[in-house]
Amino acid sequence: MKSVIEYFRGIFNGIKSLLVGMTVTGGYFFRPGTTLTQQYPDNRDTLVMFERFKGEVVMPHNEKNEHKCTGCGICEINCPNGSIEVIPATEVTEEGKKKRIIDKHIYHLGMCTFCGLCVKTCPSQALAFSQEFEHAVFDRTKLTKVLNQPGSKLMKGVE
Amino acid sequence: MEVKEKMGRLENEEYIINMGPQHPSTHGVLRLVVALKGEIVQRVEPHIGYIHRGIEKMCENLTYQQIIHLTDRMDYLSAHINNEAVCLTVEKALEIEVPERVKYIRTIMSELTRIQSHQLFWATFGMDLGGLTCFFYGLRDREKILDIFEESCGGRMIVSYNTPGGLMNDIHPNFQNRVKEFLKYFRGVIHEYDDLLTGNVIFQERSKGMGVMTKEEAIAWGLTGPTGRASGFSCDIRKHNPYSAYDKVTFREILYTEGDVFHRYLARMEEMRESMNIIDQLIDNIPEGPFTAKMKPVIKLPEGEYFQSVETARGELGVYIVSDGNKNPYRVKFRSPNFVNLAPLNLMARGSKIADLVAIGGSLDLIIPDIDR
Amino acid sequence: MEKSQLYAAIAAAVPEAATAEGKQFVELTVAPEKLKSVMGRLRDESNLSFDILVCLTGMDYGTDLGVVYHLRSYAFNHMAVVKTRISDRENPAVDSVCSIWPGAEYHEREVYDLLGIRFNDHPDLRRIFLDSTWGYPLRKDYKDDVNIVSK
Amino acid sequence: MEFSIYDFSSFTAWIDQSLRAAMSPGMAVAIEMLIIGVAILIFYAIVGLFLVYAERKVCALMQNRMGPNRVGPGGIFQTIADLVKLLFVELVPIKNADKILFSLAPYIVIIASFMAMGALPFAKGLHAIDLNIGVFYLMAVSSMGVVGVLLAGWASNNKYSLIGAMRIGAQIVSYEISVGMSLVTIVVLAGTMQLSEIVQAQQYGWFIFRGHIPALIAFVIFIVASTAETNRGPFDLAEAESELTAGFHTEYSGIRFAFFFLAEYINMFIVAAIATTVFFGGWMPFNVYGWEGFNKVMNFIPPFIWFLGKTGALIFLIMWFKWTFPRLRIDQLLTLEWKYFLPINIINVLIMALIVLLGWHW
Repeated sequence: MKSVIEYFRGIFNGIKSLLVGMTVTGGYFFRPGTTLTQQYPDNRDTLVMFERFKGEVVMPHNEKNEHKCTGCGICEINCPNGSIEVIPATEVTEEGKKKRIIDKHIYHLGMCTFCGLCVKTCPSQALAFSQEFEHAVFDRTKLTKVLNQPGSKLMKGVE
Repeated sequence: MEVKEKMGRLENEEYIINMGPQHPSTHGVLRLVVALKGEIVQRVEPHIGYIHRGIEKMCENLTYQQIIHLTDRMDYLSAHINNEAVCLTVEKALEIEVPERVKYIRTIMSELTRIQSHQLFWATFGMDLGGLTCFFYGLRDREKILDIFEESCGGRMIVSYNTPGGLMNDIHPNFQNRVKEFLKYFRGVIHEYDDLLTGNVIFQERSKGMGVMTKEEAIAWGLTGPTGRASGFSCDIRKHNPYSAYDKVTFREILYTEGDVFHRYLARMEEMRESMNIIDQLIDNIPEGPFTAKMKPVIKLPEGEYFQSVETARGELGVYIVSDGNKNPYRVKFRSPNFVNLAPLNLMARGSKIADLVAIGGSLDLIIPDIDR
Repeated sequence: MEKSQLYAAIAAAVPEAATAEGKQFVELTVAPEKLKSVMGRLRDESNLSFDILVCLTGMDYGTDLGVVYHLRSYAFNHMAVVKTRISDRENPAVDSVCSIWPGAEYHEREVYDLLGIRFNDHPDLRRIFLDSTWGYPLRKDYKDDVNIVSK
Repeated sequence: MEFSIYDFSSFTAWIDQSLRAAMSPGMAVAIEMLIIGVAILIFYAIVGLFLVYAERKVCALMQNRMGPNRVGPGGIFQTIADLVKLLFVELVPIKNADKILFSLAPYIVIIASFMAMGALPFAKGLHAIDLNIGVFYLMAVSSMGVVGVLLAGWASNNKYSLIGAMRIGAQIVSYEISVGMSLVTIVVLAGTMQLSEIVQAQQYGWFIFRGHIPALIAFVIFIVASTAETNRGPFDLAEAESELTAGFHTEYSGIRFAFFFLAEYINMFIVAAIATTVFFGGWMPFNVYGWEGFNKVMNFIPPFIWFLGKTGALIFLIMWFKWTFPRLRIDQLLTLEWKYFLPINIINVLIMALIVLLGWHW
């Protein structure tokens, strides 16, 4: 007799547990406001990334097309994957001294792991992360970027 | 031919199937060569190495700050805890004391990492057993933690937030509010996890008594994390060898004695609740102060060898660094929990059905990049 | 148990090992041929009972190869490090500890795979990550011009 | 000639008469068969496409998602787009596969589901053939699909497929008993196997209400067992994507895969339709004896709407099962049948027979 009671208790407890599960899914079905889907390409205008989001490394330029990179190469040393190459040049200043500046600050986005060491270690805060996240390109060579804009100069007062 | 040799002689009516490297339930590029008799698993032979990147070798050419970004990519669901392990080892070697604030933040971040990892475990485990809806609920809740990470660390999964001596940057001003919001939200929905899977009669039938590891076996094989604790092996590093701020909080070590799939699952469910308790105790008391200790730009560890274990979401991660005094480590070894937990799979799965093999594999919560490194 | 006490206990239990009170853990250095008996006693001695093999690391010390074992006791929660050095680089071999800690099986396969140290009496000594065409990448004299780019 | 959406018998009779008047009786039957075939084929395609879309929407809403929403308003043309894609997908030839059986299998599956459609009463007078052993015919035909599945698993030359096929073999053989027994419970109550009479008998009270508890139990068992028989989650062991990748149709692609896919949904429709006919009064409106005004309102809704509505509700229930529960294991599946359903069912039939003998039902 006891085993018979156990048998039916098992059945009813089982059915009960199944119904409890169904209330969860059914609850969401009948409350369609809980939908979380983001309509991504449609909501691009309103999509705001967090300000610290590590999208890609950029070199901010001011309105006079000046940047802060002195070409010291610390970012290049600190990069674990060799995704940064600094090609230096020398410039003769007004006092006649030779000064190291950058010719090209090359950034290989395809190799970058977004560890943030270059941005963190830069002594003159010349680098920053942008919130751009749409990196897809049709040609891999396009992932290699030159960060300093053409014709840009070193900002005054940055050593 | 090669497979046949490795699996030994096939007995009558046995046949071999390859699960993986591309298989829906191996959670990555794990390949299980399974000898079956009907549906009964006779032997399982895990083949790993499909995502072996030689992280230990790569570390030998990197500085200590640079190692961090590689450890993210081992157990990518415990990225923050992996980072912390390396940082703790380096800090121990340098004998520097990190600020209290850093310790608190690290602990909170670690526990958030643990919760999100267990959420993903719940999601994928439900999917392994055929309950596809679990996947979406688990990921839905995990998203909230990832947003917290993204706001403070800049990364979602691969956070790279720790650095030897402290943190990359201070927590976002919004951090505490967001975490509290999340805790409130998650306490409200965690009952769905139980309703949908834990209490479900089908799930219990599927998972109870499957893949049993006794306490003795768990100790001998070195199973750690929820996998070991479900067997009664009290192996919580947070409890036994506390690091960061774990000595300042009270929490329960989840221990069961059954050691089957169901209790491994249950251990993770309970750990999520415990982690929330830990965060509760810390989140309002984060002390003010700097977010990093004073560090030289080039870290050189004194000659010697250093070992530190931490409790990741999957078990004990040991970091063993041998230094010869240079800016690069001489040898780095990661004792990754999954690598050890995978080893007794054959023992656990032998004699069970092919569906149970999936459940057992799921209950170990394997992360293949952590196994291969 | 304090570290000094543990040191004394270990030194008493395994006199053939060179025991030192290391910076972090008690460190033992054992000759490869005595390794297995030392390990067996470390596990079985009731006041040591190192029943967990936490970590097994293969090392290349430049001239010698070595294996480092991190042991922990479940009952006492103390740790010790056992080291062994093999001077034969061409054909290195140590005894397997799989019979003492079954969990050592994968660790030893990994060490064999990456450093080429053979483990005698291992139940299934095959390469675990790489295929047979690779060398032993964790050795310091490993050369790979294609995959290793150093600045 | 008066047509009404409440009674199609005059409409069908008119077609029959006008055909017979125009040509020889043999020719008329042939033309009728053609018309019915085409009609069912169109209905089949519409139901299949709609159910695929409905399932995707239902599961999406249960999972806090939106589901298809790009092709057409609310994504209603998504399945058509998918179908067009599937039509263009290459039929991958499988090495060492049994070519004849491999290509035959999808057709067997789809024909089996097609045949069952013919005997369903969609509305008063709207069924292709009113067999006097209708229930028996439906049971026999709906289990024929398993032959195709077994062939698919065997001919694919794939171990996963074979395991899936063997699983479904064991599954269908077991659950066919439960489906049959629970239908027998109602047949005992109704005293007939003819579907039109079963429906007619439910004019004042559907069998699920009239049959007391035994009918309710029979319904629960029927809906669970037929979920298992149609090979849907939580009983989708033959596909079991987390274990067997895709089970018996792992190796199928293109239109052949589409056939399996479509047949699964049509089978779901068929079992829901059978359950509707047998337990919920088929196309009968919901009438309560004595409430004339209420009955009038109910009768105003056309019968085929009733039929499709009830069927849709049951299909939703089956979908709800699938998107909530984890999958059973093969031995648990068989345990459920042989240790729970079968004994309960046998006792249930006996009780029902007792009730009918003593006249306790309304």
